[in-house]
Amino acid sequence: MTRTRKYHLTLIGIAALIAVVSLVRMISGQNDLTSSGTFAAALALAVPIGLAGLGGLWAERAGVVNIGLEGMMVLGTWFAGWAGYQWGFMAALVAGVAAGAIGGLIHAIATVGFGVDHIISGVAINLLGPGVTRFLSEVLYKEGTGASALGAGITTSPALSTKAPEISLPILSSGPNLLGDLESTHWFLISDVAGVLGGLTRNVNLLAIVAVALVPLTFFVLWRTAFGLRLRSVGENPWAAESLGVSVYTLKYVAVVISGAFAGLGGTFLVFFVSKYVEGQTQGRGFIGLASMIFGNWRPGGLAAGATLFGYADGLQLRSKGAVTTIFLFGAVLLLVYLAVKVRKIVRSSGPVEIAGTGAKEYTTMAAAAAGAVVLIWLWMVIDKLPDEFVYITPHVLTLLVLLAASQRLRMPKADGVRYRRGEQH
Amino acid sequence: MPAGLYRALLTVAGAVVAIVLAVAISSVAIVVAGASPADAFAAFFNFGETPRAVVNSITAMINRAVPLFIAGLAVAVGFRMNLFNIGVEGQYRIAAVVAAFVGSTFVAPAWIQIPVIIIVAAVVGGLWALIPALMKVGRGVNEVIATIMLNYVALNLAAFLVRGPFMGERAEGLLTISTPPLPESAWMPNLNFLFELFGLPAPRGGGLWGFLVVAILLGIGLWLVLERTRFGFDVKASGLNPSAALASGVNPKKMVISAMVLSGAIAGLIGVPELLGSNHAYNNNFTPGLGFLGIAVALLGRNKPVGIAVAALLFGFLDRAQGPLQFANVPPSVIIIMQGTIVLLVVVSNEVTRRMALRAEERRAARELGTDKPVEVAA
Amino acid sequence: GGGNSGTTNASSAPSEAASSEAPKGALKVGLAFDIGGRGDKSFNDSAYAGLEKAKAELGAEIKELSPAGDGNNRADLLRQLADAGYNPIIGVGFAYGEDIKKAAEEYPEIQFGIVDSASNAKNVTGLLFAEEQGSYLAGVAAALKSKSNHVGFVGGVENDLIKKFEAGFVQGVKATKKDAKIDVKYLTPDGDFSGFKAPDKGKVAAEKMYQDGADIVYHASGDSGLGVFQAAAAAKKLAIGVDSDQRQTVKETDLQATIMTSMIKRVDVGVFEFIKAFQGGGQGGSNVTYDLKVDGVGLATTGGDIDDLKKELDAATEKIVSGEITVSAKP
Amino acid sequence: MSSDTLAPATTAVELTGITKRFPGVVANHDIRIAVEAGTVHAICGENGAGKSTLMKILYGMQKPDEGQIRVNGADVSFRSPSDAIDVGIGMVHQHFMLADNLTVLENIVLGAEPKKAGTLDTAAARARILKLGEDHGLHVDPDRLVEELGVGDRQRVEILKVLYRGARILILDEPTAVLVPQEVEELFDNLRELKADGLTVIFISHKLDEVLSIADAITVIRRGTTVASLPRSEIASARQLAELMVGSELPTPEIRESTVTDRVALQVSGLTLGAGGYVPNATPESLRAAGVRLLLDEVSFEIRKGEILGIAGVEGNGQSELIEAIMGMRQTHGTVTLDGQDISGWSTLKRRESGIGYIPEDRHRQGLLLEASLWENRVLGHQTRKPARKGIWINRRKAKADTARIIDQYDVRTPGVDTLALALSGGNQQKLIIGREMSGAPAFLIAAHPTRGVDVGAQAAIWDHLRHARAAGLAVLLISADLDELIGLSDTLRVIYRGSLVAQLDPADVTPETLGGYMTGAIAATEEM
Ligand SMILES: Nc1ncnc2c1ncn2[C@@H]1O[C@H](COP(=O)(O)OP(=O)(O)OP(=O)(O)O)[C@@H](O)[C@H]1O
Ligand SMILES: Nc1ncnc2c1ncn2[C@@H]1O[C@H](COP(=O)(O)OP(=O)(O)OP(=O)(O)O)[C@@H](O)[C@H]1O
Ligand SMILES: [Mg+2]
Ligand SMILES: [Mg+2]
Repeated sequence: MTRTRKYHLTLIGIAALIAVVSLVRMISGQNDLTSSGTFAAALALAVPIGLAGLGGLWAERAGVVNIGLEGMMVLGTWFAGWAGYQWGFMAALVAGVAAGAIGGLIHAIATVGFGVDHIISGVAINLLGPGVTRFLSEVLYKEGTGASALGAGITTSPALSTKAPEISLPILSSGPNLLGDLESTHWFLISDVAGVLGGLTRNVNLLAIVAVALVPLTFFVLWRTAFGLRLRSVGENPWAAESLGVSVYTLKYVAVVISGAFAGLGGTFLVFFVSKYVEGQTQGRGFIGLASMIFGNWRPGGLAAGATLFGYADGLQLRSKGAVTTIFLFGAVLLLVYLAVKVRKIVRSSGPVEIAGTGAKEYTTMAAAAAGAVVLIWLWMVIDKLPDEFVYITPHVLTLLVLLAASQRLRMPKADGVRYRRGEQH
Repeated sequence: MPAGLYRALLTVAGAVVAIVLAVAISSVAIVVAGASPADAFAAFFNFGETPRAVVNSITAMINRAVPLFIAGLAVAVGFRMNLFNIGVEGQYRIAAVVAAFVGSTFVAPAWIQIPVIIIVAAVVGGLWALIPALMKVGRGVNEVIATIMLNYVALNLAAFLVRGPFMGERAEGLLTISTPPLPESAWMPNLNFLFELFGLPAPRGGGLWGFLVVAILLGIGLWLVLERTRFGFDVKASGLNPSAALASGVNPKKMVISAMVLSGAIAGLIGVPELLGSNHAYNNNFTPGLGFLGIAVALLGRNKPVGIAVAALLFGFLDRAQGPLQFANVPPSVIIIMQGTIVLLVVVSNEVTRRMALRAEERRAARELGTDKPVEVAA
Repeated sequence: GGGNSGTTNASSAPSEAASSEAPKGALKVGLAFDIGGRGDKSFNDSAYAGLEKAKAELGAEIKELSPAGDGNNRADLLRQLADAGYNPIIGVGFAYGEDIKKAAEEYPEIQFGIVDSASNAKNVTGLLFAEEQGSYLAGVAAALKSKSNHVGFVGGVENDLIKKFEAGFVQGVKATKKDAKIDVKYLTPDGDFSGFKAPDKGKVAAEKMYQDGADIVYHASGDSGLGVFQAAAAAKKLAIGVDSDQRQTVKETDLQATIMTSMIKRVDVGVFEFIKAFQGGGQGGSNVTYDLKVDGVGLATTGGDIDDLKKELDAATEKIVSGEITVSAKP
Repeated sequence: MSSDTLAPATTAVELTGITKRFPGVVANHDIRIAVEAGTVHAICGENGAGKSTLMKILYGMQKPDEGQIRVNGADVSFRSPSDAIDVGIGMVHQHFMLADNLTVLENIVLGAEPKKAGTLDTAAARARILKLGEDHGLHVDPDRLVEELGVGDRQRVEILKVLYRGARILILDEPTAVLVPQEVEELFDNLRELKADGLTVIFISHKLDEVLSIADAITVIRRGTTVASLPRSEIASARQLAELMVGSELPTPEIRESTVTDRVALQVSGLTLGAGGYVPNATPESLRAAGVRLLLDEVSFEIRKGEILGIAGVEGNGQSELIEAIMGMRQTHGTVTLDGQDISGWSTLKRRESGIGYIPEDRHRQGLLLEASLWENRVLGHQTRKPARKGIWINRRKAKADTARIIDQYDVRTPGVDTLALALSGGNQQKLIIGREMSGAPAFLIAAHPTRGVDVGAQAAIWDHLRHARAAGLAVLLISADLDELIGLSDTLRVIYRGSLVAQLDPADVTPETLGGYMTGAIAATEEM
C-alpha cells in the first residue's frame, strides 16, 4: 500500500540523486564526489552523528529534550578509551555505552525525577562531561602511572589493546575488488554507484555496521512494538498514557538512559576510529546529532539522511576542496530540475483556476529558481578556490539550506520538553 | 510572612543547600585526586599574600564575571519567552571582530568613539541574531538548530575576517593575528580608583574594566524592560502561554524577532569589555566559550538580572581559583566539576523550592477563602 | 618573507649569558602551559622537561600552571605567578604573546620568557624556534624517500605558526625534487583549536592523500597527528611526526613503524637555557632563536629509517647554517 | 464507617469514608457511595465539589488519605490506574486523554496491546476495535490520526478505550460537555445498551436534565461530602436536584425585554477560508472549483448594539476559525467591519484597542497566564490601554487597583490581586476573565462558552453580567455548546454547519431539539438572508 510506495519513492529519489551527482562529477571532473574514499569517510563521520541523533530521538520521543548528548558522548569516549586500553575493544564498548547511559541517568533524574527544565540540565551535563573526564585524566593518566608508560597523557588514553574487526564484502570489495575496478573507470553512473557501494562495504568497522543496523532497529522498536508505542505515547501525551496504566516515569527513565547509551556508543565509535581516547575528539557532534534529528523530523530514516548529508559534506570538505565548490553546480542542477518539473506541470494542466489561484506566487518562485541557477553556475565557474573558512562550513550551511527548504513540515512530539508530574495537569 | 519574601528566602536556602552539596561532591573528587579538600577550599579563598595580589585577584574575578553577566543577560532574554538562543557564542564573536575593526578605523574623541564601538557591536550582534529569527518566523526553522549551525558559520567568518580584510599589522615575530589596535581614544577608562578608595593599591595593567559600569546599567535597564514595560510584559506572556499572548494581541512573529534581536544585541556586547578594557583588538585568541557559559549563568540566575549577576560572580569566583588550586596541587578540573554540579543542583533545588512556593501560595489562597460561606446563587 | 631574520644575531645569547655570574638567592621559576597542559606528551611536556632540568641542575624552585580548557585565564596565571614571587616566568606558546607583553609592563622587575613568540618588551625574552628549518629537513627527507614523488602535509589549525611548518616542508621538498607533488590540508581555521584534537579528521585528510598517491605525510597537528599515523599504517605508507620524537612517545608498534622521522623542536632546551641565562643575570628585550645551528630543531633518527639520508641531510643542514639557503617562514 | 457488611452482592462499587486532602483543601470528606451493578449512577455537584477527585481515587490515579474502596464486594487498594483496570474499571476523563499524533488504534490499545512475536499485532487490534464499534454503535476509523477527529469521534474513542480493556465498570466524567443533543442521545443509547449487557456506569454531568434522563440513582456531593444519595424515582425535577446541589434556587438565562438598537456594531461579510490555509488572490469560487474543503464558507452577519447573536453548532464546524478571523488571529477572505470601519487588515492588537473583547473558549490555553498574578492577568490584552499602560511602561498601581475593582464587582473569590491565577478555581478564573474583557467599555464582545465547566451559581452571575452589558449597548457574539444558554440569552440565533451559516432562528420559539437538528444537518438548511 502506501508504505511500499513511499519505499519505492525513496529508492527512486536516491537513484535520481546519484544520477545528478554523477552528472555533476562528469561536468566538473571531480571524481571525489562519488569516490569510495569519500563515502568511506562519509560513513565514518556520519556514524557518531547518527548515533547521537538516535540518542536524541529516543529521548525526545519520550518527551525529554536532550541537549546534553555532547556531554554524554564525551563520557563515552573517555571510558571507552580507559577500558579499551586495559581489556580490549569489547570492554571499551561496554564501558563507553555504560558511561553514556550514566550521563543519561543523571539527565533523567534531574528532568524526570525533579522536573528540572530539560535544556538547563543538558547544559549542566555538557559542562560536567568534559570536566569529569579531564579530572579523571589528571588523576589516572598523570606521569608515573602505568597508563602513562603505555602512552597515555593528559589528553589521550593509551591505545586500545585490541581493535574492533573491520569487515569487507568478499570479491566485490576485497580480494578481486570488483567495485574498486569499476570505480576507477570513471564511467557515468556505473562508477559512481561502484564508488558509493565500495566505500560502504570495504574495511567497515564492526561498530559502524552495528550503528547502521540500529537505525531500522530503532524504527522497529519504536513503531512496531508495544514498548515503542508506550514510549511514544509518553512523548505525545503523558497524562493519557498515565491514565491507561502506562508507567510514564519508568519509560522516560528508560528512554533517556538509552539515549545516553546511544551517545556513549557514538563516543565509543570515535574512539574505535582512531583506536584511543583523545580529549575534545567529539568536536560538537552531540549538537550536530541533535540537529540531524530535527532535520530528520524526529524519525530514524530522516535522521540517518541528515547525518549522512553532514558526514558526506564534512568528508568531502576534508578530502577535496575542489569537490566542495561543485556544490554550486549541484545546486544549479537541482534548481534546473525543479524548473523543468514546474514548467511541465504548468504546460500539462492548464486549468484556469489553478493559474488564477496560485499563479503569481508560482511564477515568482520559478523566476527566483532560474536566477538562482544562473548565479550558482556563475559562482562555480568563477570561484575555483574558496577561502578555506568557507570550505569548513559547507556542512553547516548545507544543513541550514535544507532546513530552509523543508522545515515547515517538521512535527515534533507534542509533549517534547514538557515537565511532567504525575497527577498534575493544568 | 509576605509571599514574596517567603519565596525569596526559600530560593536562597535552596541555593545554599545546593552549593553545600556541590562542595561535598567536589571534596570527594579532591580526595580521589590525592589532595586535601581543606587546602582546596582554602585556595578558593586565598586571594594572595600582598595587597596587590588581592587586588589583582578581585579584578580577575570581576573581569571574568562581567562578560559572563552580559552573556547571561543575552541568553535570558530569549529564555524568558522560551526562545532558545544557543547562538550567543557566534553572535559575540562576529560582533567583536567587526566592532574592533570599526573602532580601529574610525577615530574620534573618546566620548564619541567608545559609544560608537558599543553600538556597532550591539547592532552586529543583533543583525546576526536576526538571521535565525527570520528563519524561524519565515520558514519555521527551529531556532536551536539554526543557531547551533550559525555558531560554526560565525566562528569561521570571524576567523576569515581577522585573517583577511580586517587584519592589522603585527609586530615582527608575533604569531597572533589580530585586527588593527584600537587608538587610545577607544580605551575605556578603568575603575581602579575604587580600590584606591579603600586604600588598596591599584591592580596593574588594564585593571578593573570600566565596562563594569555599562554592564550594571545594562542589567538595570534590562530589568526595567523585562519587569516594568509593555514589551517586557509581552515577553513574559509569550513565555508563560504563547496562545494566550496571541489572543491578547501580542504578535508572535514580532516578538520572536524583537526578542531574538535584543538577545543578539546584548550578546554583541559580550566581547566589548575585553576589547575596550584590555585587548584593544580582536585576535585569534579572543576568549571563547562565553556564549555557552552564558546559558549556564542565565539558567542558574533564573533568567533574572540579579540572579544572573550572582551566578556570574560565582562563576568568576570559581574560575579565578584555577591558579591557586594548582598552587595547592589540586587538579584545576575540579572547578569545572564544581560548576557543573552547582548548576545541576541549584536548578534542582530551584525546582523544588518553586514547587514549595506554589504549594504555599495555593494553600494560602485556600486558607483565606476557607471562611467563605457556601456559594450563593446571584440573582 | 624574512621570518627568520632574527636567527643569526641572537642565537649566541644563551652561551653568552651562561658565562655571567649567577645571582644569589632562591631561584623561583614559574611556567604557564599552553592549552592541553602538562602531560600532553608533546609541546608542553617538552617545556616541562626543561623546567625539571633547571630544578635538577640549577636548584630552581619550580611551579607550573595549566590554563583553563579554553585558555581564557592565561593573563591571570601570569599575574598569579608574579604575585607569588616567581621570577623568571615563562609562557609556553605564542598565544601568550599579548598577555606576556602586558604582564611584562605590569611587572617590570620580573623577567619573562615566551616560547614561539618574539620579545615584545624590555624584560621579555622571545624563545623562537626555526620550525621552518627543521621542516625543511623533513621535506628533504620526504622527497628523497618518496617513491611516488608525491607527499603531503596536514596542519592542525590554519595559523601562522603551523604555516611555518608547511612553508619549510614545501621548500625542502621542492629543493630536492622540483616536480614533486605536495598536498596540503588544514583541519580547522585559525582560532578554532579543535583542529589539534581531531584525530578522525586527520585520518580522513591523510587517507585522501595516500589514496591519491602520496607515500609520506608530514603532520603538524598535535593530537590529530594520531589519525595521520593510522592512515599511514592502514595504507602501509610513511608519516613524519612533529615536536617531540613521536616514534618514542607513540607506543603502538604498528604506528611507530610508520613514523619515518619526527621534526623535533627542543622547547626543553629553550626553556632550560633561558632559566640558566636568567640565573647568569641575562636580561630580556631580545629574541633567542633555536635553529639548526644550535640544534634547537632537527630530525629524530629513532628507528633508523633516515640513517641512509644522513649525507644529504647533513649537507642541507650545512647550507642552512651557513646561510647559503634561507628558509622562508611563510608559504 | 461501620455500616453495611450486609450490602447486597450486586453492589459493584462501594466507597466508604473516603477522605482526600490537598494542601489547604479537603477535596473529599468522608464520602460514601454504593453503586448497584448494572445501573447508571449519576454524581452531581457544583464545580470543585470533589467529583473528579473521587473518581480519580476510584481509578487509582490518586490515593485516598482515608477510606475504603470495594469493588464487586472485595476490598481493593489501587497504586496506579493499571490496578483499577485490572479489576475492570475504566474511566473517561473530564478532559480528553488522547495523543493527537497517534492513530485511533494506537490510542485505544495503548497499555493493553495485543502482541504477536514481540510486535504489536495491529491486525488483531483493528478487528477487535471494529467489532466493538459494531456491537456498541461506536463507529470510528482505527487508522486515522486522532488530531483529525472532531469532538464526537474523540468521545467515542475514549469510550472504546475503556471497552477495549473489557471494563465492567465505566466512569464517565462530564462526557457530554462537548456534545450536541443528538450526540448525547446517541451516547445515552450506547449507555443503555451497555447497562443491558450488565455493565455499571458512573456518570458525572452538570446538565441536570441529562442526569435525570439517564440515571437510575443519583448521588449529590457538596463541598466534598455526600449530601444525598437517592434513586431516580425520588427526584421530581431538575430544579429539585439543583437545590440539593447548591442549597438554593436554580437560575435561568432568560431575557425578558429586548435592548436591540438599529445601529450596527459589527458586520462580517463573505468570510471564507480553505482547509489548506489562506491562499492569496483566491476567491470562494476559485477555491470551490479547485475542490478545497471550506472551513468558512462565505459567512456573513451583522450584530447591532445591544444585541446578542448566538451561534449554535457542533464543535469543529468553523466556530473557532470564525472567532479567530474576527480577532485577526487568522487571515481569511472577506471583510469585517466594526462601527462602519473596515478592520479586515488590522492586527489583533488594534482590534482589541478599538473595542473588541474576547472571552476565549479555553481559558487555560487562551485566556490566562496561570503562573502570573491576577493583576498581570488583568493586564493581558490591555497592555496598550489605560489603566494598564503608562507610555512604554505598565502602570502597576492602576492595574492592581482595577483588578481589585473586578474582584469586587465580579465576586472573584481570591485572597488578593497578587495571588497567582492557578490558585483560583475554574469558575473564579472565568469571572476574572469576564471582568477583564468587560472593562474598558468594549463595543463588541466575543463570548465563547462563557460558562463552560462553571457551576450554576457562577453561571448565573456571568449571565447577569452579560445581560447588563447588553442593556448598556454592547454587541455580543455568543458561541456556546449549552443550548439552553444560547436560547435563553440570544436575541438572534444562527446555526453554523460545515463552515456556513445555515439557519436563522428566533430564540423565542425554538426548542433545543430543533436547534440540534439544524446543527447536525438533520434538518435541511433554510437560509433566508
Ligand atoms: N491535584 C490537586 N491538588 C490540589 N488540589 C486539588 C487537586 N485536585 C483537586 N483539588 C482540589 O479539590 C477540589 C475538588 O476538585 P474536583 O476536580 O474533584 O472537583 P469537581 O467536582 O470535579 O469539579 P468540576 O465540576 O469543576 O469538575 C478542587 O476544588 C481543588 O481545590
Ligand atoms: N492537578 C492539580 N494540581 C494542583 N492543583 C490543582 C490541580 N487540579 C486542580 N487544582 C486546584 O484546584 C483548583 C481548581 O479546581 P478545579 O479544577 O476543580 O476547578 P474547576 O472549576 O473544575 O475548573 P476547570 O473546569 O477549569 O477544571 C485550583 O485551586 C487549582 O490550583
Ligand atoms: Mg475540574
Ligand atoms: Mg471534575
